[in-house]
Amino acid sequence: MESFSFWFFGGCTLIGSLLVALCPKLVHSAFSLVLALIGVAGLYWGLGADFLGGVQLLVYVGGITILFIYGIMLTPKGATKWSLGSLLFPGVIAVVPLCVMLHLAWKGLESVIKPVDAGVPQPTVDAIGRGFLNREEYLIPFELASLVLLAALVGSVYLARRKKES
Amino acid sequence: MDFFDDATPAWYALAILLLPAAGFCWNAFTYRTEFTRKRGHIVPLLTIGTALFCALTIFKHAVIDGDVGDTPHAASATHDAPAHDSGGADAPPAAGSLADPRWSWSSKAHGVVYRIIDTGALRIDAGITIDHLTATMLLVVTLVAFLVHLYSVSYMHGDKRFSRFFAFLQLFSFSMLGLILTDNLLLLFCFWELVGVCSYFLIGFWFEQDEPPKASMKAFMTNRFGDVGFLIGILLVYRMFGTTDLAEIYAGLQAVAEGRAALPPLFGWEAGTLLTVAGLCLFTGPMAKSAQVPLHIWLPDAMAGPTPVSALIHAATMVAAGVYMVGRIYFFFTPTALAFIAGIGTVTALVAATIGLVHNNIKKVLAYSTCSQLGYMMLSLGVGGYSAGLFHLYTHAFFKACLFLGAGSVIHAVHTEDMREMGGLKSKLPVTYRTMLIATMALGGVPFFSGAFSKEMIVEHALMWGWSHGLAHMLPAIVAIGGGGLTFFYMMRLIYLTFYGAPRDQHKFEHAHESPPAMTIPLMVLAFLSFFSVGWPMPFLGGHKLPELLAAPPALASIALGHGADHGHGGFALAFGVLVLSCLVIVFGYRLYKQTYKDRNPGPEVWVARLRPLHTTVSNLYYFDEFYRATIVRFSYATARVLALFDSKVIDAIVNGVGTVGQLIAAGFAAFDRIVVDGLVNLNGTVCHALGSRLRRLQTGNLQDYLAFAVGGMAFVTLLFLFLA
Amino acid sequence: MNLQDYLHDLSRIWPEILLSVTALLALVCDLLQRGKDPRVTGWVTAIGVLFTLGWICRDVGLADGSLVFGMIVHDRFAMFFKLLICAGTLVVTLLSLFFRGFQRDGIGEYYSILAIAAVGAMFMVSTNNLLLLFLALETLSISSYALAGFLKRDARSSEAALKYLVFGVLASGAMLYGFSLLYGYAGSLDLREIAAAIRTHLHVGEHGLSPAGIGCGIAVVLCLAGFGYKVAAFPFHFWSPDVYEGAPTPVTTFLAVVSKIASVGMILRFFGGIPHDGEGAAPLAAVIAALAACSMTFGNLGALMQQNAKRLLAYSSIAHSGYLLAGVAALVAPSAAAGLAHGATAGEAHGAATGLAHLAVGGITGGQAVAFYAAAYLLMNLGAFGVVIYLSNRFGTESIDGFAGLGWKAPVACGTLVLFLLSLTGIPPTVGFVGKWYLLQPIWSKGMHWLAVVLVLNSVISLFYYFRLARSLFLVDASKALASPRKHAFGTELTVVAVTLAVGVVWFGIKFEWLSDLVLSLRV
Amino acid sequence: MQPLAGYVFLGTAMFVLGVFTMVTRKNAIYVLMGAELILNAAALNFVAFARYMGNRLDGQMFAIFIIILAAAEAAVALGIVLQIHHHFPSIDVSKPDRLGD
Amino acid sequence: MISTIDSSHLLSWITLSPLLGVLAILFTPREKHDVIKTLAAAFTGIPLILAGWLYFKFDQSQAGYQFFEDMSWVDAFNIRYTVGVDGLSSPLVVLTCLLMFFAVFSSWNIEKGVKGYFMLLLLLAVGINGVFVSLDFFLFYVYWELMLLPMYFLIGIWGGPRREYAAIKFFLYTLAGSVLMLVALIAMYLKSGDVPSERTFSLIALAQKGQAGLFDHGSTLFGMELRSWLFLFLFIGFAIKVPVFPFHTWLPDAHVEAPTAISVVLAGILLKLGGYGLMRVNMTILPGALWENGGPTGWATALALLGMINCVYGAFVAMAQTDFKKLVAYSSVAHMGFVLLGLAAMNPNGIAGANLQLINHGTSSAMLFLLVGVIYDRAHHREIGKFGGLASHMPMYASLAFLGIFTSLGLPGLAGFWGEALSLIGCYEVFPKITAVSTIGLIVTAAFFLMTIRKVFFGPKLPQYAGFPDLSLREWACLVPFGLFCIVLGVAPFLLTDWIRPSVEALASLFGKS
Repeated sequence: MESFSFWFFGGCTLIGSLLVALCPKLVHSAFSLVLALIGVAGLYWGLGADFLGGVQLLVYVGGITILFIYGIMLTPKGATKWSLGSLLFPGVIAVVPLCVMLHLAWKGLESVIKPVDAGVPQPTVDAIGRGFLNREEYLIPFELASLVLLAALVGSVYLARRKKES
Repeated sequence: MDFFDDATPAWYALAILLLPAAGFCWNAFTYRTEFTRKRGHIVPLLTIGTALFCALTIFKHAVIDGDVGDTPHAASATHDAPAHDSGGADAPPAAGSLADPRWSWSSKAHGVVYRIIDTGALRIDAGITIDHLTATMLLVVTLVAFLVHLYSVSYMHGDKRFSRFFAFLQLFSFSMLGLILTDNLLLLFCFWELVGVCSYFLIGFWFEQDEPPKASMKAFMTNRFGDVGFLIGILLVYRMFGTTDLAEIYAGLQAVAEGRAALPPLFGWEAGTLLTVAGLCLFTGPMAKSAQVPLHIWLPDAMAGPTPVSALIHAATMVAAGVYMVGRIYFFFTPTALAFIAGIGTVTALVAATIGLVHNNIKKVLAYSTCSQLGYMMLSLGVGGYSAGLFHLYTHAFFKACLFLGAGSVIHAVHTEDMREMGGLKSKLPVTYRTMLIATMALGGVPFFSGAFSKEMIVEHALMWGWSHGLAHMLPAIVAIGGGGLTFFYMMRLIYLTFYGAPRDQHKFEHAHESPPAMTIPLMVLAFLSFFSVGWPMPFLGGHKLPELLAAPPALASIALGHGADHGHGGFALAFGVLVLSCLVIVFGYRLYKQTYKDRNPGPEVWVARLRPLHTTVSNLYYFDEFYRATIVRFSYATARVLALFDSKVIDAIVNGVGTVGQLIAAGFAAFDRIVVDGLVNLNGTVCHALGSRLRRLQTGNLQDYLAFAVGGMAFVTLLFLFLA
Repeated sequence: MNLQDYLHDLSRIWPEILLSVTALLALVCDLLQRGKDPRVTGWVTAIGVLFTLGWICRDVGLADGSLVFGMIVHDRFAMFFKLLICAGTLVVTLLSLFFRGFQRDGIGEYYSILAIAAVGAMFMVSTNNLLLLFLALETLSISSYALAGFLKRDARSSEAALKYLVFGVLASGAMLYGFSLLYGYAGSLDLREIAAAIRTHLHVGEHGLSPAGIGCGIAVVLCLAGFGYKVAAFPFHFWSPDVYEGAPTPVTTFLAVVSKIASVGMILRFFGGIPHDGEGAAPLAAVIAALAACSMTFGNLGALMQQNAKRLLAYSSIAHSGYLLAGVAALVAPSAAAGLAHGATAGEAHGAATGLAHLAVGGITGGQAVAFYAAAYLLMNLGAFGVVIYLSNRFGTESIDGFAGLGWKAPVACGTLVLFLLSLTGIPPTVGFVGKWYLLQPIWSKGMHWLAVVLVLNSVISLFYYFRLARSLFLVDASKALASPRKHAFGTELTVVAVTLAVGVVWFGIKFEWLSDLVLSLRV
Repeated sequence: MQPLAGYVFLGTAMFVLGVFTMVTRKNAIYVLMGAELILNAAALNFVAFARYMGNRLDGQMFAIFIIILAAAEAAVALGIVLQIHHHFPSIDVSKPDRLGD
Repeated sequence: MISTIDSSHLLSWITLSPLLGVLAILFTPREKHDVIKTLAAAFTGIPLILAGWLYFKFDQSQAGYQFFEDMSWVDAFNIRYTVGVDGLSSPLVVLTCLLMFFAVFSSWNIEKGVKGYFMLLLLLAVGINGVFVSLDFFLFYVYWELMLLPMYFLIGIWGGPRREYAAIKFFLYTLAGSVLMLVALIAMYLKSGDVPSERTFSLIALAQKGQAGLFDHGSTLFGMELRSWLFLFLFIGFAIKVPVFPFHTWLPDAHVEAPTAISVVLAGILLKLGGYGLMRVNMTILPGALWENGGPTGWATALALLGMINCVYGAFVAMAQTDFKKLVAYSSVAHMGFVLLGLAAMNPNGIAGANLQLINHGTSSAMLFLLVGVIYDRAHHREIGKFGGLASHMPMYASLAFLGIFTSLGLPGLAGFWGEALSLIGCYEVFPKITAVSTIGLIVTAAFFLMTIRKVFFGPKLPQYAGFPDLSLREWACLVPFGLFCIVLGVAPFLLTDWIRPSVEALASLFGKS
């Protein structure tokens, strides 16, 4: 079951990501992103992060994607020119070394990390909730996150606001 | 009380030295006052007159009275012979101690010392040395200087820089007297250069004209060449003996000669080479100052200065300073060095005399004559005729000064220096004519005139030297003898062209008139001195001739190298032979003159035509000037220009470029691009800017380029990491 | 949960709390007056920041190195950097208040976001937890994105914001990925353990690096991308000239000064645990040194031909990142003496190098030097930007050619600018020189001699463009000045700010003992 | 238990594709989507490592905060994109090039 | 090493009193030119008087530092405010005070930016004197750099047509040198002790440690040992100031473009800093780099060779110049070559000669620049070829010019001679061939100076210069003291050599041992 869910959601993620990168049409890419994000959520569940999977679905699929679709509406039709030739050079430049780097990084990590099978993961909601409010744990990040969101909110509102004065 | 028992002579000497300096200062600082501008000659005349008096006093006590009871300086404690007994010239030194047997008095022994510098290693205690040579030189210089001062009062009358002329004369007198009085080689060098500067300013006195500034610069530069050699010589001497004090150098060399010390090894040379090289380096100074070939070129040009200057500086005193200096450090010269000196003197005597034959400028003929006579002196010193050379200096000073002043008088009368525009002036300028004739006789070496004595001594020594050294070494003697004829010929030619025959420029002839007494009196005094010679045994010299008192020091360098003093006095027979020979030569010279100029059978033009190539060469002064111009001068200018270009284009650029790290990076960055090297500093086209602008191309403004760069950057850093790890 | 502990912990983060409250107050204030007069909001913020600054000054001595809230270190290092951040924010607030472009309604939010950014910056330098570190960094970043685009009417401001944002997202994404790998390597989010893991893995053995070492190094390289972006170091600096030029000048100041100093503090926190008993991470030090050298050279060369003063200062700040990173390299490098000691008297060196003695033995450390330089950088760069604001306010120009002859029209402000430039070049008697001198010591004593030479030669190159400014200001006759003064340009206020900073620059250039003692008490 | 390598491979792939998208696609929305892929790659790594190091919570917490920040970032990003769209009537990220040498 | 400790803070007063002048001028209204100039004169006059006091109180029999002051500055790094003078520095301090005073006077005709000008001039005085009196390397460096900024602006604002170029060139060159010095400074500091409390910047302590061989056995970097690196870095720092070929090209530009008074200061004092630094730092702290195993090392030979190049090359390049000021500038290059020769000799004669040359060049080149300034003020050009017959129009000017020129070409009896002669004598003992070649410089120097005299002063009167007035009283008063110095130091060089002898001997005693 675990194996199946990994392969299924992993496949969703991989295909979604590929399509995001390669789809010529923006709308298609956006929906591919949704697919990939759902895949990631599935992988989270497979990794025992049930709460996280939920958050991923809610925030990403439900929130961020909406934002993007809003953005897509700004785009004039046919504005996304795209051809393989124009992508090849920067793509190769960017991707190949990165692949090598990440491969090496993983090879190194593989030799170090000792997988510990701590059994089937337990539901995490409770622990996460406590963690957020525990002085010794994630209280400060939690509070700071609120500030970030406030700043982001205020900032985006300011930026998106049409000028009243003009 | 004996004059030389205490410090009194030092005060006299200081008076001699400093009075002219004070006169210079007076004239220099008051030159704006009415008094100095109009009567600028009074103070100088007073000072130089007083100096003359003091010099006479010293001369009287040192030479005439022989008040020399005081023990000499330095290592001469063993020596107690009275000065007069130093006797025959060039006597071989006593065996054993090589202390200088000659009498000398040093002010240091009496506490009159001026410590001019002391670095802990080099210490210069300036003192005053008086010996017979000094006393004689003092007298010559002060006397000629006084007469020239007097002469100039009239000659320079009305010149707008009248007072300044006297100021420089004073400064010159100061320097020249200092040169004579000092007992330190480095200080001698100082005064040496100072007289050069005075000469420079006096040659260039009429600087508005075209010629004098050039001539003055030429004089100074030529001398500078010699001086640098001199300086290197001093450096070598200091390196060898650790001192520049003449007495200490003497003592040092004495120790070497007596085998008590050894010279420091330098350059791996042995002592002989070292001493010879040092001696020759030192000699380059006199070579330039005394106008020896090939550094003689400045002297004829120096005639561009006022004539009294020519008389004082370029005939009587300064140019003779070289000879004096060689005499002063005579003990230092090795036989090789002396032979070189003799050679140079010979060449100079000959070359200058031949040029004198053809020149038409009255002063230049005299200048070449001076040159030639200085050659004689050097020749004499070189062949071991120490006293002969210095005595010739003494006699020459008077008759040559007389000739120059006479020439000045002529020029004053006819306002030209070209003898082709003169002629027949005998009647118009009787005093000048007569005095000049006497001086000519003296210069020509006509017996019983002063010049004859010194010249014959020279010839005698040259013959002796040639005899003892082999046939090839007879050349100096031959030149010395033959030169006498040439000298007499060209001098008679001068007299003829100036005073005899018909006036060739009627206008000038008519306006000519005899000079005022201020000019003629010095002429007469000098003429008297040209005739009256202390070459005779003089009663007031205790029955000695003056040259006998100018005894040579022990030839320390020769002794140190194992040579003895190898020639002695020639004896009466030789002297008589020489006298006869000289007379014959003079007669020959006179015949030649008479035939060519008086009888015009054949006239000079014919000779010129016959000897065309030779005449061309000689009248072009043997192309010395051209040679120097084509080599040294051109080379210097070319070097200067090339280096200046190099400096501005290359050094600047390289330093600017390399100085920034930019250059290094640029090599990699812009291998295919023009490498601009004018550096960081220039606003455009610097390496850094080239680099900078190349960097700017990265800063495209396109966001995605930046992103790609950043990703590439990560790869780059990774590579860097893998490489460095 | 013990309330006492809770209050204790809270009391340790009062500056952050005060600043957060300031941000909220500013927001409320802006809302209350419906965005009419942003200057009131600005002054409220300024007072809040000032208050915080005072609090930090009061608390510097209390820092005891304790851990509060499980992930915040309350030590002198944090307090020092908070001090710098707060002081920087205060000056930026003042500059914003006097900035001509901000003298219109509806930008009250600016101050609030500025304060939040400062809060993020403070957490950045005080945490030892990767999570909080990232969060704080993003707080600063996200706020900064918004700030950069605050001049909405100006297309260049928007462009700057976009470039800053996109570049930032990529760089911090890479960094985040690096974090995840490091989390894998260290098995912990604790910076000390991560540093220990880096030290262990990056130990160069006889056969070079192990695969784990290479992988770990690559993870660190990914992190460096993010750090490099934050401090604008080569090759992650490309955003900075454009953003500095486009962003409103006070924001540029904030980015160049506060954000950079906070990032440097963060980097010190991150790598500060690596050196231990004379050991370090040689390959990492080499990489950082190379980046430092490249940064200073690229920054300086790039600056040579700039026409815009802000852009010039941007390149200059790239170069200064290089200087700072050079200090970091010295911090990370294994000590040369330790290498020797391993051969000879390992025991002795070991004994001497532990504990408090590390100060006595090694002299000033790379971290301390960087901290000092950061302080110097704060003073001089704030000053330089302040005068640029002054000039653009008063004469309406930011181009160097436009500055021609203005030195004679505003001698005091321009004179202080020359002083700041002198300090940036590193010429005594200014604090910039002392900073360079501090930096050179550990660099040299760690055996990175070439870097020391590159650094000083770079300061020579930098002289050239800094003094292009001076040349333009003073070497051109006043009669040839193109710009004419404008009214209502806050000339006096800005001059006061500049002069104050200039006094600081000279004062700490001569009497730097106090600052020096403070820095030497930092445990990095 | 599924091997860790699989998750890391997925993370790597998402990261690389995200970078690829950001670097090559001109549309600002694409660029932001690429950014989301990158963030998700990191988050997936965190969660996977946490799971394989013994069901730890810190990795998940990190992932949660990544999501929060992604949201905040996206909000600001869209604000900025709106601005860009206003000034340069396009959301092509290569259009704004007024700044640059 | 320390002879007298001073409680009157004489050196501090000499150094820092111009700062009071800066403050005073700062608060003087811009338009009050006369007040500003008077203030400047006063605040350069005070140090001058104090320097006179220094001269009389200085014990010439002591080699150690006198008027020593020592105060703590930054304890953490053992940085101290330590000042003191010995025979090497005290003459230069006096020279500085003197020249600064006259620089103020010769700047009296400045009309543009008077306030700034005099403030910068006073600041410059602080920097220069500070370098000479500092006995703490850190302090030394601070003062060293303090000079740069005033100089930059003084050349850059008040200079000639290419002033900007010249100013930045000066600044860049000097900074490039001094940053390398900074590296060496730090390296020495770090090497001077194992723990911070033992480390020191004190030049005295560093000298003791260096002479004891502390820096002799350092690690090898890029194939060169630490000592050589230190020597090289310090040498470049000082060589640029001297300036030594090939770092000299800033000098003609800076000299030519600078206003007269600044040229005077530049040539008269700034160049001396290089020579002084070589003595005080390179030779004192790193004697082993110059003299090892009983003979001179390659560095010493290099020093002598560079000196030779300076002498000959500088003179030749000067010969090709057509700009009077540039000619004088290049002649400075040639003259400073003798300083290098003297220092390379490392014996009492050489070092004394170098010191004499520093002082003498300080007076003679200052005088020459003043002279060029005089004629430039009248003719507004400096082309040698365009002048002529000035000796007729301006006899007093010409006389003083001759004095200056002949001093400069090393005429015996004037100041210039002794420095050159002693340097040559000293160097000849160690490097005879190099010295012999260097004497070419003497000839060429004479040649170009005489050529200048001929072209500028001699020759027929030219109508365009007919109306030129002779020296004004102010010009006269500026020039005559220098002329007097040239003469006095020429006939009485013992005034200087006695003064410096103990210190020179102390320095020379570091070398020559086998």
